[in-house]
Amino acid sequence: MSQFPLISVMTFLPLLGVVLLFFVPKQSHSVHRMLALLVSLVTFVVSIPLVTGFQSNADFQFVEKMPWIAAGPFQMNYHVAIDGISLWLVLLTTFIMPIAILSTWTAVEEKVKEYMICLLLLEVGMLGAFVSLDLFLFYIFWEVMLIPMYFIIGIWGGKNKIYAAVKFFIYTMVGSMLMLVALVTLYFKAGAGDFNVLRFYEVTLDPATQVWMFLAFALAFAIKVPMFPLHTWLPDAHTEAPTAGSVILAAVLLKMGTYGFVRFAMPLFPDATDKFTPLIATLSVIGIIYAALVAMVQEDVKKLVAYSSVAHLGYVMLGVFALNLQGLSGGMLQMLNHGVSTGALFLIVGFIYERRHTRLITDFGGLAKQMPVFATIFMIVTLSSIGLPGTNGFVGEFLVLLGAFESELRWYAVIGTSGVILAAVYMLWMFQRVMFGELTNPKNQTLCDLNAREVGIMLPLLVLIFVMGVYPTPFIEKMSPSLEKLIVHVKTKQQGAVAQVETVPAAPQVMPAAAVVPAEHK
Amino acid sequence: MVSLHSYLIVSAILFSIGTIGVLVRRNAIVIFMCVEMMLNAVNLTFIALSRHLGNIDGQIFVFFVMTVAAAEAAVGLALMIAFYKNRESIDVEDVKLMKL
Amino acid sequence: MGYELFGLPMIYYISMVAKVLVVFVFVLLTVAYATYAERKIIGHMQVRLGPMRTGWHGLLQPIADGLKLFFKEEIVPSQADKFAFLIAPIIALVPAFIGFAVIPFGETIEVAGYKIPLQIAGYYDTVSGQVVDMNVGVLYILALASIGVYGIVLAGWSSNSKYSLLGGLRSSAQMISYELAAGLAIISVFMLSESLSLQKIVADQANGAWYCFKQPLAFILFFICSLAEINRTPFDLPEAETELVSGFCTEYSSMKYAMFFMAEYANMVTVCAVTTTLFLGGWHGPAFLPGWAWFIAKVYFLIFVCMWIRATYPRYRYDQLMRLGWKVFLPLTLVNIIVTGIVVSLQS
Amino acid sequence: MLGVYLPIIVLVAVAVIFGLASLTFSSLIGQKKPSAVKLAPYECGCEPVGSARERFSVKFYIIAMLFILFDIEAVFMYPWSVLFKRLGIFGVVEMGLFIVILFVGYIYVWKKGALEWE
Amino acid sequence: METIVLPVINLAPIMPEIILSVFGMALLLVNVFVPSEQKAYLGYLSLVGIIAAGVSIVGGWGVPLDSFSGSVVQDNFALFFKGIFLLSAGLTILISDHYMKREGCNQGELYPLILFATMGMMLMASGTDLMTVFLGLEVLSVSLYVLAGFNRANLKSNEAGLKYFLLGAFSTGFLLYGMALTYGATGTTKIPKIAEFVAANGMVAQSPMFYIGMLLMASGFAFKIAAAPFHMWTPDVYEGAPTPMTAFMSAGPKAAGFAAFMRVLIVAFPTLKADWSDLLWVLAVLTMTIGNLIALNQDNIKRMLAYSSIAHAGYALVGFTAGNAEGAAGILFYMLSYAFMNIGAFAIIILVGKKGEENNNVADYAGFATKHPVLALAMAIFLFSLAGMPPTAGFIGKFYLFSGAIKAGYIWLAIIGVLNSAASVYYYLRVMVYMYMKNPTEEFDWMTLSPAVMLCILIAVVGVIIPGVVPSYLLELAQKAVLL
Repeated sequence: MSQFPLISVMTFLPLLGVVLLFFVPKQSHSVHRMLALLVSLVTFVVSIPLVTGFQSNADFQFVEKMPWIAAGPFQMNYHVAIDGISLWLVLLTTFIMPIAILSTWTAVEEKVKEYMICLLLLEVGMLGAFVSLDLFLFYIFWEVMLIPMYFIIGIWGGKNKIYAAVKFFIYTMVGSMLMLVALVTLYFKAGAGDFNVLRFYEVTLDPATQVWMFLAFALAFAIKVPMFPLHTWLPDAHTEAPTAGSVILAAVLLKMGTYGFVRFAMPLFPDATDKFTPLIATLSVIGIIYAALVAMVQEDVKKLVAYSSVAHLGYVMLGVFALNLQGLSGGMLQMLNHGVSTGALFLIVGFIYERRHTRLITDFGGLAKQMPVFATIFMIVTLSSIGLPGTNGFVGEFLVLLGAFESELRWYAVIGTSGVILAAVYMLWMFQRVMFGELTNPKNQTLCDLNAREVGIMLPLLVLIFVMGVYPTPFIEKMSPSLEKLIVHVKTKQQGAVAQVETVPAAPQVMPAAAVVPAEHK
Repeated sequence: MVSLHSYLIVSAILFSIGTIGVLVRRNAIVIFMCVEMMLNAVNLTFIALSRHLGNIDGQIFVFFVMTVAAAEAAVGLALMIAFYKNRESIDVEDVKLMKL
Repeated sequence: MGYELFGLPMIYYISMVAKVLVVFVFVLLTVAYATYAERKIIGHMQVRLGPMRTGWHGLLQPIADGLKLFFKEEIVPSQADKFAFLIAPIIALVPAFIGFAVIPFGETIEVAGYKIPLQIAGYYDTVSGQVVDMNVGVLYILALASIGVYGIVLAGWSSNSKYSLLGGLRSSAQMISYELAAGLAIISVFMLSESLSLQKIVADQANGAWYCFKQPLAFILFFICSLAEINRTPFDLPEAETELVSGFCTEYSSMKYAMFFMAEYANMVTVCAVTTTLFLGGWHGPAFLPGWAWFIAKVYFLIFVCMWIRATYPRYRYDQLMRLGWKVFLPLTLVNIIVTGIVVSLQS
Repeated sequence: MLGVYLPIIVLVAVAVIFGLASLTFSSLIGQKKPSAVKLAPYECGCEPVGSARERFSVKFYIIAMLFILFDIEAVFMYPWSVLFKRLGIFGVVEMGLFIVILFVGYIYVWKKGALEWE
Repeated sequence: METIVLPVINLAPIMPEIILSVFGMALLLVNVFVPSEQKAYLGYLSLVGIIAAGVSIVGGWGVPLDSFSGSVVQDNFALFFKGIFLLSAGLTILISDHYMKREGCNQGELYPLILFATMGMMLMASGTDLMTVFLGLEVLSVSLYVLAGFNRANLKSNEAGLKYFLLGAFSTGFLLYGMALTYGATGTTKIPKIAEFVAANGMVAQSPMFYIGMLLMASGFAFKIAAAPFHMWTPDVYEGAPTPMTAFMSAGPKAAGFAAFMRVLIVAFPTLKADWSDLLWVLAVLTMTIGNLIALNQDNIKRMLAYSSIAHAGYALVGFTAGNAEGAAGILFYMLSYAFMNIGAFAIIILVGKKGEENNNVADYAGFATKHPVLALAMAIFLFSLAGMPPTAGFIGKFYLFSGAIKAGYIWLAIIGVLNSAASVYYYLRVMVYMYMKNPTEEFDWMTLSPAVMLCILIAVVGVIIPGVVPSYLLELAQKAVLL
């Protein structure tokens, strides 16, 4: 514990920004913006040593643990650490934040101070949720995220902002409240101790209990992902949120759901995971196809992108529940990819919306002539989103489908593949309708191309799109050990449970088999 | 001698009459009188039980109940007067400024 | 006399009925002649003769008055609440008469070997060899006084006349105010007697000094408050002719009207009897006269005092009256209790 | 019990019978010539104005409330007065406190003007 | 003539009650002797009384005492609740002056009444005799009847007072009848002795009289804590009463009701836990659900908070149903934090109102955040705490309550609870929607930021946030204070 509390510093740095912002007078908008940007950049810089100092093994690193609440039967710790699973998500968060802040540099004119405070608070919540190893702490951060996001959508959103904000809040709240019940139940089942998730990993619950608790956890996460049919809040929230909100929502918040599955739902309730894998895979595939179909008929660019998110996250879920290394790492990678490319897409939508104050596809057409730089960037991002080889999207989707194909989810993978084609259809069709063709609408003829700030925002994302597409190894390398450990853990417990149910002599046979699993991948 | 049960039954009947009165009457003062009747039914119960058990606590309780009833009566009357002054009525049907 | 009913000998029942009738007739006669006496006494004090025509020195005057009232027309105002209007005089009258039940008016006498205490609500318990009376006799009297108020309020309210209503209200406000002071004043008596039983109080005074000497303040307060409570002059505001016609009984006529008057005089008798019992040693007195004679003498003396006061003092104004009750008598009674408490506990 | 209360009941009966009898008797023998004016409420010979069942001064309510409260306090003093010698000095102190508290209320009421009649 | 030997009387357990009574009476007297322009000092004086009482309870912590032959006790349970009562009374006094001045009410009697009510609550918490509990309850109730109708010129206040009085007196009848029957069945009014009797006599003691007594008592208490289906009085009374009194009623007396209810059920009827747990289960579900559902479509913010307060009683009943230490500690903690957050919210409602026109409609808050960002932030914090969002005291409280239920195996109850709590978010958010997301229709220029009210809000914010982030200390206290 004597080491530098890097994670805490990173997590709570934005809070410092919030405090500073409080003291800045209300009118000095540019100061607010600069300060927020600065803080988020510093946070990003602080988070870089996490990558450089990260040992590529399955252990939790940069651990910080100290007692927090101790009363009655409860013992909660401030326990944070990262492993391969959370590392990249943390990085993604710190990376996206400055971009998000920049994205609404000029779009948000009112209540800039409050806006920046909300963004920074949101960052605290997200980072905290990713690094928490104490379930209670995780829950707190999980809920804390809700509040600033609610305000971001509700105050700075579009026409229908209130409906969207409330819907977002209540959906998430219902899920998370049930998770809380399950969490406490789990705590009492586990016996005296603390809320350390690693401790809960070791608890063996009877399958019936697992089913209920898994359902409660899964509901919370599935709403966040969002999985079909719980996704209805997402298009509303995305459409109404300001660009930065959409970007963060797509890039980070949705990952919270999938991350939850990987970190909590699956390892905690392995038997239930086993039991529900077909259901979740079915829902994921339905999500992929359904969202793609719905996206195809959208009039609104932003809504289209929102539905594409639903489809993308379907892949992630499919990969995660394939429960093998390819699938999982594909899923994890796809999370990052989705963060980058969908984030970028939302930024792009934001750019044209700022110029034209409309997002209807029919209002555009032929923009490519007027805005060549924009068109190029848009093209690259679209291709990345479709998953063209050479871009990041490809690697993720490929691994996911590969993993799913190798697992028992083969047929789901087959159907899911069709989603790739559909994605190409609706994305490209949209791109074509917006960028090519006749420049008919007179309003579009005066549009100016991206300015330096906007290009500057997009550049890092474009770089990442290619880097991750061409050389994903460092990403996968760092996460693999943790994922392997996870797979072993889940599978062992699943089989252990089976062994317990079956005859006793079967147990010794299972143990070496479990030990072999990581060896295969080495 | 009159048995404990008779007392209890009488007080239960009184209590019920009071309760029903509160529920069906409309005049605030009558309602309050019904409440007082309930309290007195309770007092009767206490006295009867106290006598039956040979334990003085019940009688002491009655003292307090009476005191409290008096205080309630004073406050209640004051409230009713205040209400009447503003509204020219003490019908509880008129206590309806704040309905859903 | 060997028969028993509910555990009591027959002679108990016979003596009880006898006592009830004797006392009732006695009170009735006293009431009747108190009216006569009042007119006569005040008349003489004001250097006139008072009633002289009916009988020798007008001795038959009360009977003539009574007969006259019997023959008067009964008027029930058209807007009156008939039932309440009718019941009000009875409610006023009955408590006035039954207060006497707990007052011991003489020593225990012996008839055919059975001891009979001269107190209606009392009997001689052969097992314990003691006179048993109501152990909360004073509370009984206070309770009756409270019931009497209802008669007056009802009379005032049911008549549907403004004078009646105001008279009734004033009268009840006055009565309850002074009832309070009276009730508090006698607490110091109980502190000495350690009992609420009137037998016990009388016995206690026989052994020591009368309470009017031990508790002069309480005595004076109680007597004055009692006068006010029964609307005697100088506190007869409710019937103040100059202000409210006849107060609560403005609309009453005939026997109903008479009953309010009877109630008032009966109350006076009761009050004087209670004062006698509580402060003047009850029926005790030097042995040359029997106890009941002493009792009657003391009561009649107090009744005379009442009339004397009426002849002497002017009537109070209503605000003065209420102020006197609440601002003077009430704190005085409380102070008296505390002082008595301190003195008594210092003595022991 | 019975020995004490039975006579009271008898006395009540006698008093009630006396009252009812004289009422009945007088209403039987008294003359009856009612007229509208005779049955109207008395108002010094003028035509009665309005109903008598109207509001009257709030003072009366206040007196009634004060009576209830002080009377109930008196209720506590009665049992005490019977026992106070046996309670010793403690009893006096207790009742002294009680009366002091009563006095606080009393002074409050006084200063608030509830005892004034104008 | 034998001398009566009196039990030794130790005044220490009722020291705070004595202090409050003395201050209350002193204030009454001071009130009639000082001219009306100096009456503001009464408020400060009453605060001194509250603080003095607060000081007197500190020393008693962890020192169990009883007095008056076991009629009152000083235990941690009582002391914790006393702290809550003093706190809510103190905060209420802080917000009263501003409101009463604005509405033109005579404040003279206000402070003594608050002190007396607080004294009654304390007696309820520390009473271990049904008589003491009853007396405390009535001292409280009678004061509250007056306080609810305190604004005499205001029709709504009249109605609130009258309604509260009639229904309150009615419920007292039930409570008393229950006490009488319990007394009859067990032969004592002392709460621990009732338990002893039941333990000694087993099933023999559990006559119908006994059960009916318990049931009637429970319904009487349920009325006082505004648990459905005995909640009907709450919305009207809360809406009509002067706002500071509404704040007070929702915080202090409710906690007092719980204190007495808990002591009676937990101490007197431990053997019947299965029975009353079932009863409370139903009560809790009804209370939460009805409170929340009706709150959903309230436009008047006071009324909305009234229904929400019903719902909150329901959450507390969840912890009570659990009947274990966590649940009980949860109630204690929750009542404390509820006092902070609710009075805080009402303080802001008071600031927003103006004379005669209280601006209680949710729509009146449109754009409030634009005009008064700090106050709006405070309001948001209170509302989030009421909704049970971390990191606020409201969340920790709810967490404890529901944890208690889960530990006791009432998982469904906890689930109904959390779902309710999720539903409740809707109407709290509604206020925030108006504050933050609508354009201002008013200038809010009539608002005067009275320092006392601001102080109250500040204390409330601190009281909501600090226990929400570092709740250990308070939870520890609550744990030590439970009766189980």
